[in-house]
Amino acid sequence: KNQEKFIKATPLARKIAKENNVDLSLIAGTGPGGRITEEDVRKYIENKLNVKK
Amino acid sequence: MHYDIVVIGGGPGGYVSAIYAAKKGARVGLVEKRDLGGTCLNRGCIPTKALSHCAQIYQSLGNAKNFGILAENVKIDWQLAQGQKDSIVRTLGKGVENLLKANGVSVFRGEAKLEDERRIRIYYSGGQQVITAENIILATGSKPAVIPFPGHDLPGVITSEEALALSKIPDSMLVIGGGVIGVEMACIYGSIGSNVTVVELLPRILPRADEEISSEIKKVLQSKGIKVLTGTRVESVEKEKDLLKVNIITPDGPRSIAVEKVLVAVGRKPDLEAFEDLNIDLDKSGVIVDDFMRTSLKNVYAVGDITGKFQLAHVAAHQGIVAASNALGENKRMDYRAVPSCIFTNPEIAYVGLTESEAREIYGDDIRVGRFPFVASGRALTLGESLGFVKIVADSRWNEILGVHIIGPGATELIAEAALAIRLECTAQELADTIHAHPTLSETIMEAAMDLLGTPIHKM
Amino acid sequence: MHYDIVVIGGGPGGYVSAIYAAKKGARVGLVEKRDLGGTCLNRGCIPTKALSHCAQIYQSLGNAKNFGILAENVKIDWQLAQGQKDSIVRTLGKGVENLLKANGVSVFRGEAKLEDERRIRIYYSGGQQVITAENIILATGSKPAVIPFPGHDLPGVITSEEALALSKIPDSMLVIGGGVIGVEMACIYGSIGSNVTVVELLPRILPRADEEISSEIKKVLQSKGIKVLTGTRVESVEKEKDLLKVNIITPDGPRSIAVEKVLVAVGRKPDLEAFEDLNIDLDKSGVIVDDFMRTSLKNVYAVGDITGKFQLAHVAAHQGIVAASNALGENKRMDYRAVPSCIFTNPEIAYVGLTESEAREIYGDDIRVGRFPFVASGRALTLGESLGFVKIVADSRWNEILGVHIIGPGATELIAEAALAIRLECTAQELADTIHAHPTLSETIMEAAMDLLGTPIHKM
Ligand SMILES: Cc1cc2nc3c(=O)[nH]c(=O)nc-3n(C[C@H](O)[C@H](O)[C@H](O)COP(=O)(O)OP(=O)(O)OC[C@H]3O[C@@H](n4cnc5c(N)ncnc54)[C@H](O)[C@@H]3O)c2cc1C
Ligand SMILES: Cc1cc2nc3c(=O)[nH]c(=O)nc-3n(C[C@H](O)[C@H](O)[C@H](O)COP(=O)(O)OP(=O)(O)OC[C@H]3O[C@@H](n4cnc5c(N)ncnc54)[C@H](O)[C@@H]3O)c2cc1C
Repeated sequence: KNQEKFIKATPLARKIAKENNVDLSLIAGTGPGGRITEEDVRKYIENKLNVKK
Repeated sequence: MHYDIVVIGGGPGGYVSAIYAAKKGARVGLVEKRDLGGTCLNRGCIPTKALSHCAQIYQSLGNAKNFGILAENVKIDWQLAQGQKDSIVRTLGKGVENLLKANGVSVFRGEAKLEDERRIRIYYSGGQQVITAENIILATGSKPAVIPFPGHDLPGVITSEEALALSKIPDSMLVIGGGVIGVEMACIYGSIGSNVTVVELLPRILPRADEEISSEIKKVLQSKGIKVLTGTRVESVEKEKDLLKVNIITPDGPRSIAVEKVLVAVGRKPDLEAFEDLNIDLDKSGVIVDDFMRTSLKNVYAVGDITGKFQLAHVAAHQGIVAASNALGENKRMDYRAVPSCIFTNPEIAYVGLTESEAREIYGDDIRVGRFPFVASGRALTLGESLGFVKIVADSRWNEILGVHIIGPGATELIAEAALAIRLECTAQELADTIHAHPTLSETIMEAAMDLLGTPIHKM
Repeated sequence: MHYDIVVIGGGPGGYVSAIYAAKKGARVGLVEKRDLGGTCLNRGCIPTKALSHCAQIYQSLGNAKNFGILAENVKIDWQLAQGQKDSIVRTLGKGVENLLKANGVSVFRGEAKLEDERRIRIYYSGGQQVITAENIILATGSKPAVIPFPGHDLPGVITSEEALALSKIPDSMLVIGGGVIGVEMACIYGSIGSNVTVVELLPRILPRADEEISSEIKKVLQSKGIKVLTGTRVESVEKEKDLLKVNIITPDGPRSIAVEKVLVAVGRKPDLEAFEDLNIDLDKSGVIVDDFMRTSLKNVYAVGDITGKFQLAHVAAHQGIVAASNALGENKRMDYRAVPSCIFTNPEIAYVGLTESEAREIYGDDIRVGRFPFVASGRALTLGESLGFVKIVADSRWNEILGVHIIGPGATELIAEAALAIRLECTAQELADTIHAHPTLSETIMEAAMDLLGTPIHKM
């Protein structure tokens, strides 16, 4: 496994990111052990929307 | 003497935080007035499980004949059983003592009283001593709650502690309270020959469990000959010859039942004595703490049963680790989304996450439920134990696992996978896609996830 | 008759794919020449586990006295034990039949022979028939491999199938092969009174398991009085009066051992007869398939033991679901990273992922190992079963869980959490942070993860 490419994300976060075309490598995880959680993805999407406005 | 951390109480909340902090390099003191290991090891989790295993072996000997194992004159030697329980408790207690020592924790075997948020006075039978601390972790645990009905103090009206150390198996027992402790005790004594009645005020036993679990365990207990009276209140207990007459009000009217022992198992209340002189914010369930286990006093943390949240040993231990980490300058948050609960009846019960009705309150009808019965599990059949089922609750938008509820063989071990699933925000799809070994009981979790997705294999 | 999918073979690979495809709406036929459920249900997983449970109950009766349960004249009624095994097999077999029926799968009880990649000829005892299919899933399984040493065909030299149906418990047995089947059988008969010797050609038994597991189970078997001879070759078997004399070459030189039965458990070979006329690419372990379970013929899939990959029922079943999905136009890939293996000895063994030495081959010294012994588990003590340990292997860059290896009580159920962890790329930190219920055996996994991170609680 490419060491730099190991993005830890919860299955739910991955699902939501995929549906919203979000690149997980741009998100900092706050979940257990730094895993990207659903909340992280949602916040990231909200922030992006806010910036666009 | 001055410490980085002083822990008050040597139960699972206290001794785990002390060991963890010591491993992280802190100078740690721990004060315990009674037995290391606390309620859990000496009067709770461990002794109940030793006795319930005894009850389980006894019951499974009936089953043994089906598997071709014949035995005659099967009987219980209660003294041996009690001795085994005591010896397990002693071994583990010695283990905790050795662990504390090996990690360099200074253990004070006396009663602590906080004079202020840095000074702890310790009372011994013959003297006292003051120690000081940068940070204090309160972990003084809980005691059985009492309800002051007339007769509550008669001899033979006992708490769980005495129920674990009875000198003989009582002919009959009435258990007040159909919560975890009441149901476990009823199952132990009901399996080894006592005539047991469980009385619960609420409409169902195990009121915190999913409703399907409550109704299944009620049926199971009844099939063992244990009487279960819900919606029933105990009015009073009177002495009647050698027995105790318990007067109750059932939904069908007043009744009385004569028994040898009355076990009061109506909950536990926090033990706040050690710090009653400090100005710590409390609410009706105990010490108020934030997600970092901090009390209203900056350098004072509280963990375990005194925080009144779950009253589970594993929650106490995790809170202990969180408190110790934060006392040492980390920033660790306690997360209660995936707290498993286990009930060591026969069959076992375990659950984690939301019940179906809790999930409905949040998600309305946007939930899905998957179920799988143990009678369709090859492993359950080879073990001769096929009562019960697995039930999984998920949201219907993402199929995220919200709750898993199990009654059946191995439930208390199967729940570990479910807790990890919830903790890692797993969906039913991944649970279904994960290869589960055959033939194991854990396949039922996979099948319930498949059922939730509409494609169970071993179910019509 | 024409079908969307015809499945050849009714074992776990075959019947699962048939049910899954039918649930997804396909018209499905399934051909089985012998018993529905295949090797697994009739001559493998299920009957071995029924008998090993019998052996386990028998052994645990010794233990029962510690818990205060007394019994006299404990003995095995082998006919009853065999009857229970047969009745479980019958129940589950009937279950598979009903499931196939309920899902509308047409079941043909005859021997299939593929004429080309769309035509299947079925031979019955009194006739034959041809059916056709858009897609074919081959799931014809495997048979015991034989090594043609002199005497291999003497009466009393048996395979696992016969070992499961012996009319009496043999006084003595020599097991050729220290793989999963050999070790399970040795443990069953060794626990119920046979004098058992295991002979393994390689330097250790369970050669695919982690080395620490192999050496622990060797010690356990020896403590039960089972003799284990590694690095040893069987030269020949001769009849000697009522016994069989097995001539072996041990590292210390030639020897011979006289026994009542010789069990040959040296592996299984794929059953390729049904499609020998087709031009399907094979290698020495069986049918070559890609990650989508496709053979070299476009519309022909192969699953289970004939693919020679794992020879495990749960792998066959998952491959079956993948093959069925792809035959129906999906694009599902088989993932072998988290395949659990279970060995139902006493104590049990289970593992998933990389062994320590496999991990070292990939990661060099950049790995970490965490360990936790069951003797430090409160639950193990209350069950009176504290042999064994949990071992976790992770990479040291991310602490990602690479392998989990368990020998001890409950191992075959505990492995489910570990498989999910590997599947979800879980790290040791997350396993350690997940709240595990107390007192359960699953806490040992959490403690091993904490040990890996340097902060175990219940370990010096
Ligand atoms: C019958 C029974 C069965 C149970 N079964 C389970 C189970 O299976 N699983 C589970 O998770 N939980 C179970 N529990 C609950 C579990 O025992 C508690 O949740 C757990 O013990 C709480 O840990 P704690 O550290 O907060 O407190 P405790 O374990 O109560 O420990 C508190 C310690 O503090 C000491 N202490 C108090 N005041 C002072 C003072 N002033 N100075 C010095 N020392 C002091 C006490 O002596 C005690 O040793 C059970 C409880 C009971 C009663
Ligand atoms: C003693 C023993 C114990 C085992 N224990 C375990 C265990 O605990 N866990 C585990 O995971 N695995 C275990 N296994 C392995 C497991 O049984 C196999 O991996 C599994 O059965 C493979 O499934 P399959 O569907 O590929 O083949 P099989 O189960 O072998 O089924 C193949 C079926 O195809 C039928 N068939 C073959 N040719 C034709 C034809 N021409 N026409 C019609 N039908 C045909 C056969 O009759 C058979 O029913 C054990 C095996 C043995 C021998």
